[in-house]
This record gives sequence, C-alpha cells and structure tokens, in this order.
Amino acid sequence: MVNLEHILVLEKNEQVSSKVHVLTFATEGVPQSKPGQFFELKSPYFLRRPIGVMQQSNNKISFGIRLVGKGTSALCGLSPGDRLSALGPLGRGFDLRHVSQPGDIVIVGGGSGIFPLLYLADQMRTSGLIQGLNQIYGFRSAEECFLEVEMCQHKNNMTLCSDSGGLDFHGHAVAALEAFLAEASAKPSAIFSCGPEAMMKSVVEVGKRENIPVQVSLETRMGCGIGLCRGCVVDLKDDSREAGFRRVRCCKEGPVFPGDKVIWS
Amino acid sequence: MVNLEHILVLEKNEQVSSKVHVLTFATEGVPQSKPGQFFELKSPYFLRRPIGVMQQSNNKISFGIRLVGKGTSALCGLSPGDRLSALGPLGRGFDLRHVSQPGDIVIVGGGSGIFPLLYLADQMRTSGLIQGLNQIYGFRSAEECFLEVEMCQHKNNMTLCSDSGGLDFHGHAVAALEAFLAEASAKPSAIFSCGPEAMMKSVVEVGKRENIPVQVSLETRMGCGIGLCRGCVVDLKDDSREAGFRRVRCCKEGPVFPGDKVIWS
Amino acid sequence: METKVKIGDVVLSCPVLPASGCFGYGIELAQHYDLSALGGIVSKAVTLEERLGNDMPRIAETPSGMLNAIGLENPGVEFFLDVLLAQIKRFNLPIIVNLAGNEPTDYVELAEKMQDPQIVALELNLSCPNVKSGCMSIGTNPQEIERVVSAVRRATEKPIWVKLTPNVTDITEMALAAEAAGADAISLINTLLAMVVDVKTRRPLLKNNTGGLSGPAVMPVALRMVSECYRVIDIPIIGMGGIASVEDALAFLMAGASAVQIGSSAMQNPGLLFSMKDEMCTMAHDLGFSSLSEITGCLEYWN
Amino acid sequence: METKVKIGDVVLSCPVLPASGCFGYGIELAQHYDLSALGGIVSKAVTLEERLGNDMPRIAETPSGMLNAIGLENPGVEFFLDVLLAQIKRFNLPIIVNLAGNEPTDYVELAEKMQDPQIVALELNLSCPNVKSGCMSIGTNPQEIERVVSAVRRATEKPIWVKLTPNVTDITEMALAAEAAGADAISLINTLLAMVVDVKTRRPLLKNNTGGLSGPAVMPVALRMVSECYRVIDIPIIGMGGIASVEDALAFLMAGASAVQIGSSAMQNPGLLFSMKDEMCTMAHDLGFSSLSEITGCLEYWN
Ligand SMILES: Cc1cc2nc3c(=O)[nH]c(=O)nc-3n(C[C@H](O)[C@H](O)[C@H](O)COP(=O)(O)OP(=O)(O)OC[C@H]3O[C@@H](n4cnc5c(N)ncnc54)[C@H](O)[C@@H]3O)c2cc1C
Ligand SMILES: Cc1cc2nc3c(=O)[nH]c(=O)nc-3n(C[C@H](O)[C@H](O)[C@H](O)COP(=O)(O)OP(=O)(O)OC[C@H]3O[C@@H](n4cnc5c(N)ncnc54)[C@H](O)[C@@H]3O)c2cc1C
Ligand SMILES: Cc1cc2nc3c(=O)[nH]c(=O)nc-3n(C[C@H](O)[C@H](O)[C@H](O)COP(=O)(O)O)c2cc1C
Ligand SMILES: Cc1cc2nc3c(=O)[nH]c(=O)nc-3n(C[C@H](O)[C@H](O)[C@H](O)COP(=O)(O)O)c2cc1C
Ligand code: FES
Ligand code: FES
Repeated sequence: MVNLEHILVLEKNEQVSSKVHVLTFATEGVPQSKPGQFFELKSPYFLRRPIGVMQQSNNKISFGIRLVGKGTSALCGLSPGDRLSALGPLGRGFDLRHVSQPGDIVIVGGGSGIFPLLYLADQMRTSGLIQGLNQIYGFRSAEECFLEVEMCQHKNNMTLCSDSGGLDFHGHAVAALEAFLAEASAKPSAIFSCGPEAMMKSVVEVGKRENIPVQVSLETRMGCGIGLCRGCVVDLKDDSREAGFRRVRCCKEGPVFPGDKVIWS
Repeated sequence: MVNLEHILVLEKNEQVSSKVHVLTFATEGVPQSKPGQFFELKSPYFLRRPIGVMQQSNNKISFGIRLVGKGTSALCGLSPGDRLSALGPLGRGFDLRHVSQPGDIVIVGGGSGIFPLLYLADQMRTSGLIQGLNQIYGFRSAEECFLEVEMCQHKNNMTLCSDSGGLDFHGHAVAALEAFLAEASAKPSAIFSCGPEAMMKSVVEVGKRENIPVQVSLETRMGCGIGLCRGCVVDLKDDSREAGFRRVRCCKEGPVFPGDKVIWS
Repeated sequence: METKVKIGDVVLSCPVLPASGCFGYGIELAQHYDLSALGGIVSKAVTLEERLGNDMPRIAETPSGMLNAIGLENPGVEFFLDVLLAQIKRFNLPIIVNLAGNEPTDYVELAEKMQDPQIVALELNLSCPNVKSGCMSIGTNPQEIERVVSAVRRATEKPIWVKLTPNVTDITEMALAAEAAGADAISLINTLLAMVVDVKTRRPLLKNNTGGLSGPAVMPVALRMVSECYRVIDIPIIGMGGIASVEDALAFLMAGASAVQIGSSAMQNPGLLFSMKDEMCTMAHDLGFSSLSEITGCLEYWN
Repeated sequence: METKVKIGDVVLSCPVLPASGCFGYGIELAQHYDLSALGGIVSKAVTLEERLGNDMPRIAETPSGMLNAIGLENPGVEFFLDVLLAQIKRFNLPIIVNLAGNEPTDYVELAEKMQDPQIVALELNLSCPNVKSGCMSIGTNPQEIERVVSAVRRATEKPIWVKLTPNVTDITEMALAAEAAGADAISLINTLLAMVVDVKTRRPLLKNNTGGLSGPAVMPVALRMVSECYRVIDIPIIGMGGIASVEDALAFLMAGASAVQIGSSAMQNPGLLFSMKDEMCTMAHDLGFSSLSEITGCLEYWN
C-alpha cells in the first residue's frame, strides 16, 4: 500500500517576493509526483491547504506559496526544522502523453498558478522537450515578479509579463501568448495553463481559435483533496450524457483538465 | 488606565525536570506583581491558561509551568523570541500585612503550587523576613524534584520531601510540616500554602490545631481570569450570611484565601 | 464614518455591546479600558432573589469555544438596584439589563422595578440553558414566549429585547412570537446546550452535567439564525454568537443585525471590545460603506 | 481486548465506522490503508435518481469545523447497485447504505432494492440540511419520522438505522418516534444548519447560502444529544459529530453510543480512522475496561 500521509521536515523557507515564499522540505519516502499534482498541507486551521508541487528531486520537494489568507500565512511562517503533515501526491498531473515533438510547447501562467508550471517546464526539459519550450508568466506589476530570483535554472524562452510594464512584455500574459503565436514559425502542439480563471478561460479561447489543445489546472475549494467528499467538483462537457456534461472531482479527476471541456463557472 | 494586556517576548525556556519548564520573558511596562498573583497566558486553544508568577524583577518575569495537558504543552514548546499575550497581574496575592516578625514563617507547597511560593519566599527575603523563613516542598519522587537546579538562590531552611525518599525528608510535605512544628522553638506566626487540594486542606487542619493562621492559594477552572464571568467561584464561610457562606471569585477575590474560611469541595 | 445605530427608539453611539454574563457589570474592565468605545453596557442576568448558580466546575474548554454552566449567579434585583446600578451608571452609557426568572410573573415583577432612565432596554433572558425553570424552557415554546413578552409589555414602557435560544427547530417561529407580543428587538443567540465528558473520571466535566456552548465554534449557526429571522421580522436584531474579529461583526450586520454583542472571545481578549468600533469603521470604509447602520441586511443571497 | 460490538442483530468487528459522505464508497482509501481496521463501510447517500448536488462552492472552513452543502450528489441507486456495490463488496466488510429521498415513498423504494446480504443495515438519512425536500424536513417532525420509518419497516427485513438531525428543539422526541416505528438503531448527529459570510463580496460563501456544520466545533452538542437519547430509548445509538481523537470516541461510547462514525476529521487525517481501533483498545485498557462494548453508557452523571 502506498503511504498517503508524509511528515515533511522544512529545510528552507525563502521569501522570494513580498507575497511569495518557497518552502523546501526533505522528502524521504515521498513518491515522485508528476507536474500538476498537489499535496494537502496541514495548517493550524481545520482544513488542509492544497498546494501544487513546484519542484521535486533528490529527496527534496518545494512548494511556492502565495500569501492569500490565514492558512498560507501560517505555512509561510514555518521555520527550518518544523514538521508538517502532507497528504499526496494527489490528483492527476498534466497529460504529457501526446506531447511528443520538441519545439512546440507553450506554458502560460499567472499568480500562484506559476509554481506548478515551473515544475512542468523543468520536467519537460529533463525529458528532452527543452528545445521548444516557451514560458509566458504574467504579473500585475514588476514588483510582484518573483522569478527574478534564481528559482528556475533556465530562463531562455521565458517571457515575463507585467500589466504595468517593467518586465519583458508590457501587458497581459494572454496578449503575450497571442503575440508569440503570431510570430511563431510553427504552430505549437500544446498549451499548458494555470492561473486566475479569467486568464485560463482566455487561453482556452485562443487555443480553440488557433486549434491548439490546451490543458488547464483548476483551483476549487476542497473539503478533503483525496476524493472522499465531492466538495470540489468541476463540470466537463460530455455529449454522451443527457445533461450535456458530467460532474467530476477536481482533486481526483483533476486538477488538470482539457481546456475545451471545462464549463467555466 | 493600567494596561491589562501585555505582549511578552520569551527570553529563555529551561526544562528543569521531565515535567516542568521555566519560561522567562522580558517585561517592559508590566506592573510589578505580588506573590500569589497570576497572569492569563494565551495558548493556541480557546481559553487562556492561568499561571502564577514565579519571579519578577529587573524587567524580567518567570513562570514555572508543569506539563498537564495541551495548553501547558504548547506553552512549554515556545522558543526564545516568540511573543505571548498575557493579561495581568491578576487577583490578590498573599496578604503580608500581618506578617511582621522575622523568624516565624512556614511555606508549604507541592506540585505546580511551588512556583508562586518561590516568589513569595524571595519577596519575603528581600523585605527582611529571610531569617525565619522555612520552606517545605513536596514531590512524589526525587526524580520529580526540580529544585535541585539553581532556581532559588537560597536553599537554607528549605526541606525537600519525597513520598518515595531520596530527598531531605522521606514522606509527605504535611508530615514534614508537623515534624517541623514539633521541633520548632517558637510557634510560627503564619503558614502559606499552595499545591494539591488535599495537601492544602491538611495544612489548614494542622494550622487550626496549632492555632497558626494559614493562607492558601487555590486553583479553579477559569473562564476569563479577570472577574467577568463568575466561572471560578469558591465558597467561604461567612456567618454574617444566612446561608453561612459567601461565594467569591477565585480570580478576583483570590486566588489566595484564609485557609480556615475555605469550604473545600 | 457614522457609527450611530437605532434599535427601535434606542439610539446607541455604536453597534458594539458586551454580551450578558461575559462582562460582569462593567466595573472590572473600567480600570483598564475606556468604556465609552462601547454602545452600551449589558448586565449579567438579574433575578428576583440572589442566586448562587451551579456547583463547580462550571467552565469547560471546547474546540474553538467553551461551555459554561454558571446558572445565573447574581446578587438579586434588590442589590442590583441599590448598589450595582449606581456604579454602572457612572460610566454614562446606555444600560441594558438582562432579566431572568423562574416563572413568567418574575419577568413582569423585574421589569416593573427597572425604572431608572439610564436603563434603555430590558433584555428578557428566555434562553439560559443552565437553570431548571424559566429561561430556555420558555424560549423553546412560541406560546410561552408570547405569554411572557406580552405580560412584560403591559408592565413597562421600556424597550424589550427578547433573547432567544438556538436550541429550537425553527428560530423564526420564536422570533415571530416575540415580535407579535410587542418586543422591540430580539437578541440572538444564547448558548447551545452541550456536554463535555472527562473520559478519565467517566464523568461529565461540568458539575451541572450540561452547559451552554459559545465562542467561534457556534458562529456559523448564529449567523444562519440571524439571517433567517431578518427575513421574517420587522423589529431589529442584536446579533451574537462567536464574534472574534471585525469581519465576524460585519458578517452579523450584513446578515441582518443592527448591533452585535461579544461574549466569550471578549473574555479572552478584552481589548477586542474596545477596538471594535474603530476597526469596524476602517473596514466598513474599505468596503465602501459610509455608515455602520447601512450595513445591516446588505447580504446578497444566491438564489 | 474484545472489540466486537452489537448494533441490534448486527455484529461489527469494532465500533469504528466512517461517516456517510466523508468516505466516498471506500474505494479511494483502499489503496492507502487496510480497511479491515474498520467495523464496516457507510456509503454516501444513495437516491433513486442520479443527483448533481448543489452548485460550487460547496465547502467552507469554520473555526474547528467546516460547512458542506454537497446536496447529496450521487450517481443514483441503479448505478450504485450495478457498479459501485460490487466494488465495495470486495473489501469484505459489513456495508451500511445511507438512503435519502425527496418523498417518504422514495425511502421505501430504495430500501426494497437493498437486497444484497452484505448490506447489513440501511441508514435512513432524515437529516441532510442541504436539500429542498425530504431528509431534514422529515427529521424535524416526529410524525413524519414515524411515518417514513414504519413504511420502510414494512418494506424490508434489514436493520434500519435512522439518522437524525440536531436542528431540533428536543432530540429525544425524534429518537422515540424512530424507535416506536421500528428502527433498530439511531445515528446522531448529522450537521447543524449554518452559514458563512464573505464580507468582501457581501455574499454567503456557499452557493447554497447555507450548509451543514460538522467537525470538532459541534462535538459538545452531539455528545449531549447522544446522552439525552441514551437515557430514553432502548435501541442502540451510533454516535458521531466532531470526533477527532480516541478520547472523543470513548466519550461518545460513555455517553451511550454503541459505535461511532468519524467524518470531517477523518477527511483531514484519514489515518485517524485506521488507527482508532487499536488506540481505543489501548486507552480502554488503561482506563480499566476489558471490552469496548462495556464502555457504552458507563458515564456517571452528577446529580
Ligand atoms: C489543486 C490546487 C493547487 C494549488 N496550488 C497552489 C500553489 O502551488 N501555490 C499557492 O500559493 N496556492 C496554490 N493553490 C491555492 C491555495 O490552495 C489557496 O491559496 C489556499 O488554500 C488559501 O488558503 P488561506 O488559508 O491562505 O486562505 P483563506 O481564504 O483564509 O482560506 C479559506 C478557505 O478557502 C480555501 N481557499 C481559498 N482560496 C482558495 C483557492 N484559490 N483554491 C482552493 N481553496 C482555496 C482554503 O483552502 C481554506 O479552506 C492551489 C489550489 C488548488 C486547489
Ligand atoms: C490562579 C492559578 C495559578 C496557577 N499557577 C500555576 C503555575 O504557576 N504553574 C503551573 O504549572 N500551573 C499553574 N496553575 C494550573 C494551570 O493553570 C493548569 O495546569 C493549566 O491551565 C492546565 O492547562 P492544560 O491545557 O495543560 O490542561 P488541560 O487539562 O488540557 O486544560 C483543559 C482546561 O482546564 C483548565 N485546567 C486544567 N487544570 C487546571 C487547573 N489545575 N487549574 C485551573 N484550570 C485548569 C485549563 O486551563 C483549560 O481551560 C494555576 C492555576 C490557577 C487557577
Ligand atoms: C460565562 C457566560 C455567562 C453567560 N451569562 C449569560 C446571562 O447571564 N444572560 C444571558 O442572557 N446570556 C448569558 N450568556 C450568553 C452570552 O450572553 C451570549 O449569548 C453567548 O455566549 C454567545 O455569544 P459569544 O459566543 O460571543 O459568547 C453567558 C455566556 C457565557 C459564556
Ligand atoms: C462533506 C460531507 C458530506 C456528507 N454527506 C452525508 C450524506 O450523504 N449522508 C448523511 O447522512 N450524512 C452526510 N454527512 C454528515 C456526516 O455523515 C456526519 O453526520 C456529520 O458530518 C458529523 O460528523 P463529523 O463531525 O465527524 O463530520 C456529510 C458530511 C460532510 C462533511
Ligand atoms: S475535495 Fe473532497 S472529493 Fe475533492
Ligand atoms: S474566571 Fe471569570 S470571573 Fe473568575
């Protein structure tokens, strides 16, 4: 039987911007997670907090955490040596089965959605897809950009966008995506996106228009994160069903879904 | 207006026995407390925890804390630098007005009741009563004795008792008190006691028999510690009242009461 | 920011009140805080005769809350009027007196004695779960509520606030009964009847066996009840139950309360009561309100 | 330590069960834990037709607890019997099926379909607060309880456990009605009707506006209700509501439960469910018991 609960020991707590910390834990016995999978981290409050994997290798696991409310504040307040219970890895990650050819992937992220995408990019790189990997990350302002620091080893083909300027691209990440597609010599074979719902929705529309499949990683309020409560459902188009859609668990069947199937709230 | 709430900063957390920690905090702006007074310390749980003052001087305050349950565990788990909200000083301390002559005081304590008595002894010493101060402290076993370490500067006239031997006196603190009284050249003018209820009750009986006034410091479950809820009451004999007793708040009118007035539960 | 609120004819300088039984008579905290930050003072329950309340222990801790089984300990109405009232009056704040009785007639008798002009309202405690007669046994029955409230209505011109218990199937039935009988406002909620067990001794932890649950644990239940009542009654609501932050207090106003009371959490953090008014103003301003009174009932429901 | 308990004619290997709706159908955790540490499996509510439940969000966090407004999402009885039951049966544990209906007749129809011998009991959900008809609207009315339970009694030979709602003035009235109508046991408590407000959006946080409160916050209320019912009914009680530790579980047994269910806290710490049996044995032994069943009802009340 696969262990579900792990006691992680914090090794490093780095504040990488005013609102973002990166926590790195030792991970003895924690199964290797796939990009897009997440853990349910214990907090001092009643519910655990779902947090995507930002990096996992060499018996270390990192989570990028954006300060949102009391749970994330408590997590960002942990000190090296502190122990933390984590359930996972949970959910299904990004589906890389159909991503075969190098040179044709775009990753589009914003907010706390950037963290799991960094892991995705890293894994693609190590699996030989590095050459044509394009990353587009959006921030409200240049100050909020936490990627200036050395969080990702490879910044080639990474476009940092800021709504208020001061980074690589002045404007929204979706605008940068459109600019990129307009100039691209070949049509990318897939887009992966995670971030605010409005952003993902626009990315899916761009994908539809350009006929590029998009995978999105969704966030919903979760009661358990492990498939027990059906608190976290998402509706997916499904013509085989009378209602025209089916209701699936974000934590179990997701959090990554084919963008064109998602019925946005 | 006198500040009621203080944010204490932990300076030192010493484990002085398997079950006892001494926490020392910086106390800028905290009024000087009297022996027997206590503070309501914040814990991660809903109610604060009432803890007597073990030492206060030079902008430092110390509490001796016995591990009993979850609240005291959390307190004993604090690290230097941690901040803790404390309400106090609360209640009325020991009444020293009628203690005038040197050479005639006995202090009898057990369990967590020893901590406030150490402060009492210390204050009496500095106020010139040192000469005739006799302290008797009881422990279940020698291993539980935390007074071996240098918690009290002056060990003269201190009898440490252990039910299972291995300390100054083999037997109960009350037996040591009786032995002391049997040998004393002059009758002490007062006894001060704090500890398990059964012990204090016996001390009061000894006092009655020997005609020595006894002051006891009681512990009750408290809802607020500051006189608001009447959750903490104690019944005191009062012949002026029809019922023969009156009901007072341990946190406000106590926790120290004349032993002969207390109606034990 | 305008902080004044009206509870029927009663004007309070702000909607923040201490909850009955969790503030003594205001005397203890007056040496530490400026009481004028409060909208008024709510007394501990006053009964006709002196009461000693229940045996000890009568407090227990629970997850995010507490149980109490004080049992209405108080020195009786005579001592209250002769001694305590003069002390409370010195704070120059509107006084709300919480009244409790064994019999319906007790409430009438008590109300008749509350003549002092600084007493702005009588809060009828039809909800204490820790006594054998009166209180909650009245507050769980709409006919009884109507009987007691109408009797008191006839006996006094003072505004009547009826304090209801959450230990009922349908709180709106109780609120409607109080309104029909002439109440000027309802206060909700009192505590939930509950029990804590000490497994080591195989005994209920409280000597009274059961007690009343209060504190943050109960807030979602209280908020639901305020919201239900707001939609069916026309008289104002004093909301309470678990308030521990300015967000909590605003949530009660949004759900329909015209003022709030803070009990258990204020006993743990007395500063909460006294900073609440200012914090409410700041947050209300940030949320786009220009007075605290306009927040009442602004909650938009999903259909 | 003897861990077997009897709920009427049903023998369970130990008194630890998952709570309905908080354990899926056992399938998710089977890959991580040895399910044989449980006394049985309690299904999520099954209804006649497939249900999608309420709109999102339908989970909210509260102090020491949570709100849910799932609204009985489930694939319907046909899919349950045709597909899910075979999967659940593989765990070789007694199966308790939680049944929910809009109409009293739904319960009868559902019960008639539950013929599989591995189904040892039917838990009638007369208590879900998150649906418009059936469930809690039945469970707040003793006559309705009696009507539904007797109808199901006539329709099946399977043991009937009636799951009651705490949102009532007098839980013993409901328990007595269930007993009179032929129930074999009662399960209590379901969730407390509650609401959480998001002050920033001025909206209830749940799309359903209200939800059911569960978790440690409600335990003192649940324990009181189990204790009240134990003193008036003769059929066994399955106790639940907030259990988060072995002490909590033992407290329920002492108050009168013959078995316990664990929901919200097990969703946070699934290991809790699977270590509970052993921990109960250790603690029961330390407290001087020689079987888990003898703990039931041993609580000594203060007079
Ligand atoms: C699959 C998944 C992966 C995620 N990965 C990351 C990540 O890598 N880094 C990161 O910073 N954040 C991530 N999030 C979002 C993160 O879970 C929330 O920001 C966090 O739960 C907020 O908790 P809080 O106590 O700080 O906020 P509060 O608002 O105080 O939380 C109150 C409740 O709402 C829930 N909640 C609030 N916001 C969200 C949200 N956006 N999604 C789900 N539940 C929410 C909380 O879990 C909690 O139960 C992820 C969410 C999901 C569902
Ligand atoms: C005036 C006063 C002074 C005290 N001084 C000291 C001191 O100097 N050092 C020390 O170690 N202890 C002292 N105590 C006892 C101390 O307050 C308790 O041991 C502590 O509250 C236990 O908390 P817990 O969470 O560890 O135990 P738990 O049993 O988990 O606590 C559960 C609840 O019961 C209350 N409680 C449990 N035991 C007691 C008790 N003996 N008295 C009052 N409430 C209790 C807790 O405060 C809490 O509300 C004093 C108590 C009082 C009333
Ligand atoms: C210790 C204590 C004593 C109380 N005494 C009274 C009382 O005398 N009269 C009354 O109407 N309510 C009384 N209550 C109930 C409170 O006024 C309030 O309704 C309840 O505690 C919910 O609010 P809270 O969660 O903010 O405490 C008491 C509550 C507590 C905790
Ligand atoms: C997410 C969730 C779903 C639930 N679904 C059901 C259900 O389908 N049928 C039912 O009878 N009770 C249901 N309940 C109630 C629980 O079974 C249980 O009675 C309640 O949560 C109290 O126990 P707890 O505090 O241990 O969670 C549900 C509770 C939760 C939290
Ligand atoms: S969060 Fe419980 S099923 Fe997804
Ligand atoms: S503990 Fe509240 S009055 Fe003493």
